[in-house]
Amino acid sequence: MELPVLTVKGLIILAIFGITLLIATYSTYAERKVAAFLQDRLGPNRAGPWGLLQPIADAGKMFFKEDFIPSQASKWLFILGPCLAMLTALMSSAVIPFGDSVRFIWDKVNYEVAIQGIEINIGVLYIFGVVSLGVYGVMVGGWASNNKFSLLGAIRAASQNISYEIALGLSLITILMMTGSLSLRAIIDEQATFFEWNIFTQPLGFVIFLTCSFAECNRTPFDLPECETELVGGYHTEYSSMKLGFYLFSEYINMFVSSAFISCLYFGGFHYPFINEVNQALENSLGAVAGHNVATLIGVVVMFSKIFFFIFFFMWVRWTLPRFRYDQLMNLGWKTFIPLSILNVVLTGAGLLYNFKYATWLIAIVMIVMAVVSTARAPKPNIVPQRT
Amino acid sequence: MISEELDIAPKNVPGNDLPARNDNGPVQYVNELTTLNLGPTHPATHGIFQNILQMDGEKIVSSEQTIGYIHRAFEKIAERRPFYQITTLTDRMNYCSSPINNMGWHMTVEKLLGIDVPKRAQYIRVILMELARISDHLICNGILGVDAGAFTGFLYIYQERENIYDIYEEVCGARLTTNMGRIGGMERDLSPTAIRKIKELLVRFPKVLTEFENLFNRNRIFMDRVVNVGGISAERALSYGFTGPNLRAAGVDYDVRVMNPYSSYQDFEFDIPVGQSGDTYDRFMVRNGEMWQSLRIIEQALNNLPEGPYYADAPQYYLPPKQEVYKNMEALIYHFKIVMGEIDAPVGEVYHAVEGGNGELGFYLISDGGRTPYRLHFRRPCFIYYQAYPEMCKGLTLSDAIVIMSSMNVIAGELDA
Amino acid sequence: MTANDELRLSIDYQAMTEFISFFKTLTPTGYLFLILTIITLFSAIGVVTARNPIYSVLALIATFFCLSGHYILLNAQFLAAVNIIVYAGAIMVLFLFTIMFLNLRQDDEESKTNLTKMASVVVGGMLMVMLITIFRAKSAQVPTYSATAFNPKTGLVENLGNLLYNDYILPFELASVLFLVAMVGAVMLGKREAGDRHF
Amino acid sequence: MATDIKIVEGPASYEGPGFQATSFDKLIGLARANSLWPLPFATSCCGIEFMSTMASHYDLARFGSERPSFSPRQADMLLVAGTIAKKMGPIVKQVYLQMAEPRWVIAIGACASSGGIFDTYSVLQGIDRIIPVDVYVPGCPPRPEQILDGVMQVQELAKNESLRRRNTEEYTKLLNSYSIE
Amino acid sequence: MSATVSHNLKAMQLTNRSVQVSNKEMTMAEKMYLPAIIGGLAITIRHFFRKKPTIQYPEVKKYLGPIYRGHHILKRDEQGRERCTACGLCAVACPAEAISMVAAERQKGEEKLYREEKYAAVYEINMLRCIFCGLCEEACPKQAVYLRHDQMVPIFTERQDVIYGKDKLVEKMDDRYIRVANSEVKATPTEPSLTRAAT
Amino acid sequence: MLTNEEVAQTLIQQFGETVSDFDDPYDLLTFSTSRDHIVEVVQYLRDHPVYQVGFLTDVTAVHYPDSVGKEFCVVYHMHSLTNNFRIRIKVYLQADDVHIPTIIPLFAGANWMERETFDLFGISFDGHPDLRRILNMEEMDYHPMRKQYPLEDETREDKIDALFGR
Repeated sequence: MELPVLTVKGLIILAIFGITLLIATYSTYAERKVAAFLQDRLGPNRAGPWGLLQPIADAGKMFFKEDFIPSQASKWLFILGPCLAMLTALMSSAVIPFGDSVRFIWDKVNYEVAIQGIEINIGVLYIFGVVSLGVYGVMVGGWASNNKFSLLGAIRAASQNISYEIALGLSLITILMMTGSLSLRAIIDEQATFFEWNIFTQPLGFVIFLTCSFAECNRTPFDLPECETELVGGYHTEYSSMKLGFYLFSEYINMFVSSAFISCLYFGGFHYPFINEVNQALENSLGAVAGHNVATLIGVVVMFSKIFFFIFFFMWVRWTLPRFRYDQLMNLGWKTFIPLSILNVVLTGAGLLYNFKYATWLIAIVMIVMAVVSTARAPKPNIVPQRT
Repeated sequence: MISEELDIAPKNVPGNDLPARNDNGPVQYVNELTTLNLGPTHPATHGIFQNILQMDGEKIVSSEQTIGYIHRAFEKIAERRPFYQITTLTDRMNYCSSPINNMGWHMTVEKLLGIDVPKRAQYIRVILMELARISDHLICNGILGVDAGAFTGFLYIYQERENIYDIYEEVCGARLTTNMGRIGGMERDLSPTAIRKIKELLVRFPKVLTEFENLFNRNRIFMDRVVNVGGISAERALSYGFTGPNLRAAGVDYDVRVMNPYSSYQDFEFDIPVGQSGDTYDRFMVRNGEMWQSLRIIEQALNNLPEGPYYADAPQYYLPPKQEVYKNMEALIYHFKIVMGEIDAPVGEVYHAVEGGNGELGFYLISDGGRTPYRLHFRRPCFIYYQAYPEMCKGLTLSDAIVIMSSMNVIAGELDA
Repeated sequence: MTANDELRLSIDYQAMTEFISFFKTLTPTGYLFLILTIITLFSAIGVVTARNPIYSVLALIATFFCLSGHYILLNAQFLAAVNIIVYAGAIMVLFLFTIMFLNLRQDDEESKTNLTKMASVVVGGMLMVMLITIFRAKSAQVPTYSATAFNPKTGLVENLGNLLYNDYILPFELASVLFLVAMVGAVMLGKREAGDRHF
Repeated sequence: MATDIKIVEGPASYEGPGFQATSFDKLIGLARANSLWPLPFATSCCGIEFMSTMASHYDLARFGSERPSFSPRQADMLLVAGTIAKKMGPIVKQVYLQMAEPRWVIAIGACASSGGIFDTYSVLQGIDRIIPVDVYVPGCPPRPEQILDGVMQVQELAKNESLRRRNTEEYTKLLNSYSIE
Repeated sequence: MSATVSHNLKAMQLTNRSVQVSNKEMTMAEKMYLPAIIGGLAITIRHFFRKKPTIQYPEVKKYLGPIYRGHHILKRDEQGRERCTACGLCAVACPAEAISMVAAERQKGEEKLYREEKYAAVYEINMLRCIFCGLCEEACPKQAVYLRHDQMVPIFTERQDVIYGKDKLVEKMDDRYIRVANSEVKATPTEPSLTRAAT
Repeated sequence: MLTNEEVAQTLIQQFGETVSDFDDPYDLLTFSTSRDHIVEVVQYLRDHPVYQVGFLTDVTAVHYPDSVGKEFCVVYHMHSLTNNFRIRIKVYLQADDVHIPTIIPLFAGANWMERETFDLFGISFDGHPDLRRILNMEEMDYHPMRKQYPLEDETREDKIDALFGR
């Protein structure tokens, strides 16, 4: 690689890293604001205008809070836990394509650099691998605390993550089958036209994937590892100061990465309807280089708005639904999602054989019909004795 | 917190000779069972009580309860206070529904003294008691949602509790510990503002409650959490002395308001919601149903609110108006006597029960004719039915134990007295 | 200074220059390889020597990581990813899970007797000798890197898939049947009788 | 929002063209003040009023302290709300000891502050007998407004406190008077 | 001995008013989670855009109602004389025993200060003991002690400050307390509308 | 509906001398029995086919330090849900011999009520499986609800007892 490419690449990587951190930081703020607004409250509004400095205040406080290591804890692992959580969380955004590419001319040579940390042809697997490592932070931290609640949280996290990884992977395989590539960029390019977005070809896969990513991020309704009302703080019960901050932070980074991943896999990444026309028009009016860059910028904005929507969706769900119980969670994962996603794989395969992309709608339609019929046939529930 | 570190809570009297920081609570396995200390400062023990759970993985094998963490000696204080001051104690017993306790106490004393309360006061009492029941059930069901992981529904209905507080404020001048009503009637009439606010509530609350029910009632995640969790048969429930919504959830339609109507409850038309098997879902649904019924009662009482005085014609027991105290020597004497507690209480013993937020709230009062009760015993429904908790959560998981606890609506103030 | 000494010095010097020049010949990849190897060896030794099983498992995970690094260096990206996903991400999590649950944290295992120690030394030593002999004997046959014959797509998914499903379809399917059998067996073993204690 | 709310002012600083210098202590104090995570130690009636404070109408979140940390390690202020019986006393102390510095204590309501109406053999006559209390909130129970006042008072304390308060001699002396090492 | 109640529980229908309210059978649609989840999301998102009931407390203060039981005040009469005659009824009526007072005889020349012949030389309320039940206000025959509806007791940082003496309790002449229960009641600064019978 | 007289008559017929002091203050049938017969009486009432007094409302005690030989009175409130009929049973005990058999085998809910009575009054319920203090601390060495013990905490600082006859 030549120097200019390396420089631009470096800049892009720095930008992605910075943006990841920034978004994670402000996700904490957004979480509090969204929660407040969903709950008819106002949320933080004293620290800075509209409370915008709230995350900074939190960080400032946490940095200077007493760093506490329980005397019975195993010290190194206790420190290693949050480090691992943060590390794995930060690693995963490396392969996500946030936009098309930047073109520039240097020394009269045309260059084109993709807006992506690293382009590897197994991007999906990379993310998968890193995500599967994410549980170590929680496990090690929870175990090292030497607290029963932490241990329970760690154990729950471990089993939950392993279980849901399977369904996650299986629902992803359908997309890989349709694309024939493990590269995220290829998957995105496959979805260039609006009705080929995978959400339209893989509705069931999307629902399973979404649910599983909730579970992988330990978000309600799957927040069993840290559920406050049962396990006090779960795996991070004994953590204080910035170590706790790392754990909380890594959760938000994971959420960001999951949202980005979902947007890439099912919502066409940086694509939007009529993208080709727009690109063409821009290149015609502004020239190949500038026009392309502007088009890329629009794509990046689109990508981020998709990501923000999913981050919002994560929060929206969190503040709406109750959480599962441990055994129900396992049943859902093993007895519902895995068979369903296998069925999904089979149907997709059959669809591919006959060149019919929308085969999985079959399951969805059957389910909807069944639901409607059963609701219609069910006796009217005699629940609420209405006031006269 | 880190409650496990309190496995063996320091037992000595608080003072300066406490053991120093005690961080060693290594995970101990006895026969592969884990001892998990739930409480006394666990976030899900509303108020303070401790459950030492023997866990096999996530399953509860057995549990042992410790209570008394906020024992405040109500019964002993009651022996030192004149009758009218005991109202302030009853406030703090089931603090989620203080007016019911207040009124129950007033009715007990009225029974002892033989005062007939005018119809208007009775209706006002009914309205306030039903408001209190609503606010009590709101807390219980909302918290059940919180403990199941859904915080938001709780905050939606909590706003209505805030509105009920507004009504209390208009009636008695306080929010939670109301000290509402007096022996012989009410301390003041319902003000027009109060009536307006109640009417507003009657319009607004059904919408909010419907919304809350839509959030929870038929949501499978919630139903899975609560259906067939912590069930208790009607037989066991009766043997354990269950009353109130928890007993009705088990299918027994015992309601003091219907069986022994007090304060004109016989005038109102309402149903008794019952459940099937006494599980958490039944308790939840029965409480929801009772809120609807309470609304019905309030509506009826408000529409048929009779005219007339709001206090009994019993000058020796009921404080005269302040103007009278100035002008009238007799009134002044009564005023002093009442405030000093020197009312001529007859010798006797009374048991009076009202349907509290949690069940039959009984007052067993023995008077020896003095200025204070000779003995006053509160039959606190919480205290009696909470002992069934180990039986109810045996064999279930930690998560179940927590929703069962919140669905039982154990209120520490009432539990420990 | 005797001649002997001088000789020894010169040898030392020679060895050192050789050593340094060896480093000079290394490409960045070579350095990466060296570093990875050293970490691999150390963490592998850590697996065996750590007294706390948790540390042992963590060291094993580090070893897997380094191995995946090696795979990447060999252009076998798919294998690297799968190694991490399957071994580090799932199997080791289960190991850790079990250890945590059994709480083997205290050094309460009875110390090994001298006999076992000796036996392990003997067995380990024999294994090492065997491996060394094999490498020495077959060293001629190890294919060496040749720029012309190198296909940059060798380790990639497509080729792997082609190999597995064309050339090695039978062993592949047999292996999957084996796994299925193992899984059924595990389920049978793990299935609890009625009235047995729960997880 | 239609109403003008008071946004926290920046710390006193020396401003010049292009730079703003302020004491680091002040800055961290400000951060702490706006991120006070409460540990609600709610035992009885006052706990219900604390719920009101957290709920929509009063919304403690506006001050950045809506995240209740039920683990004492993570909490910044201990809100003792409700009667503390003598049986409970050692546990309150234990929780206080488990909290990480800096920590503040608010005694909410008459019972926690002084025993209130319960002058009985079983009730601790004020938690300041076992742990140092920073703010007392009167009322039985206090209104949410008063609890908010208490929280704001702790914010003031946090703002004006030196970063190294826990290393000072006075603080050690205070803790020693409660026989806390 | 068995602990069961012997009588038949099917006969435990005690009244004819019971209504079965819980239905635990789920329809297929309910079993699929999604309808209820979507319904729940719809409810919460509707609240997202709703007007918030939050009171911005330090800036906006809620009107607490005309009879709210807040800060204590010792009223003066229209000529500015203290109304309290130190009869002690309030102290007797106080369930928390928070009020203490020392009575004194009014001296010649103090008629401008005290309305009655006896007055409270010391009148102290322990604000941390007080439970704001309003019984003192009700007990006072001279309408001297009131609980203000427009002001609450401030918070304390020192335990020494909590006992309020007359300096803090007695009404300031430039800040007379008026309680208006509702618009029909005539109230003057000196005769706040009465505790009872006013509404 | 059951009447007090009817039930009283039945009880006298069944138990003769061992039940006494029939009264109905505020329409609540009250009678006394001795501790040797309390279990019998309660069980009879519970299992009676018509009365079905199958609900134990409350168990508590009263301390009468001045009535010699009858210092303690254990009071049972029972309730027949089917007939909506309440009964109060009293058992008087001597100060130097405060033992009474437990009724936990009849009503599971009696457990804590008896523990509470033990805690506050020091009445021993023989046969109780777990007769420990329930509300107070284990270390407490007296039973606080007895009349001779003070209510107040002796360590308080901010109250003056001399005032107003306190």
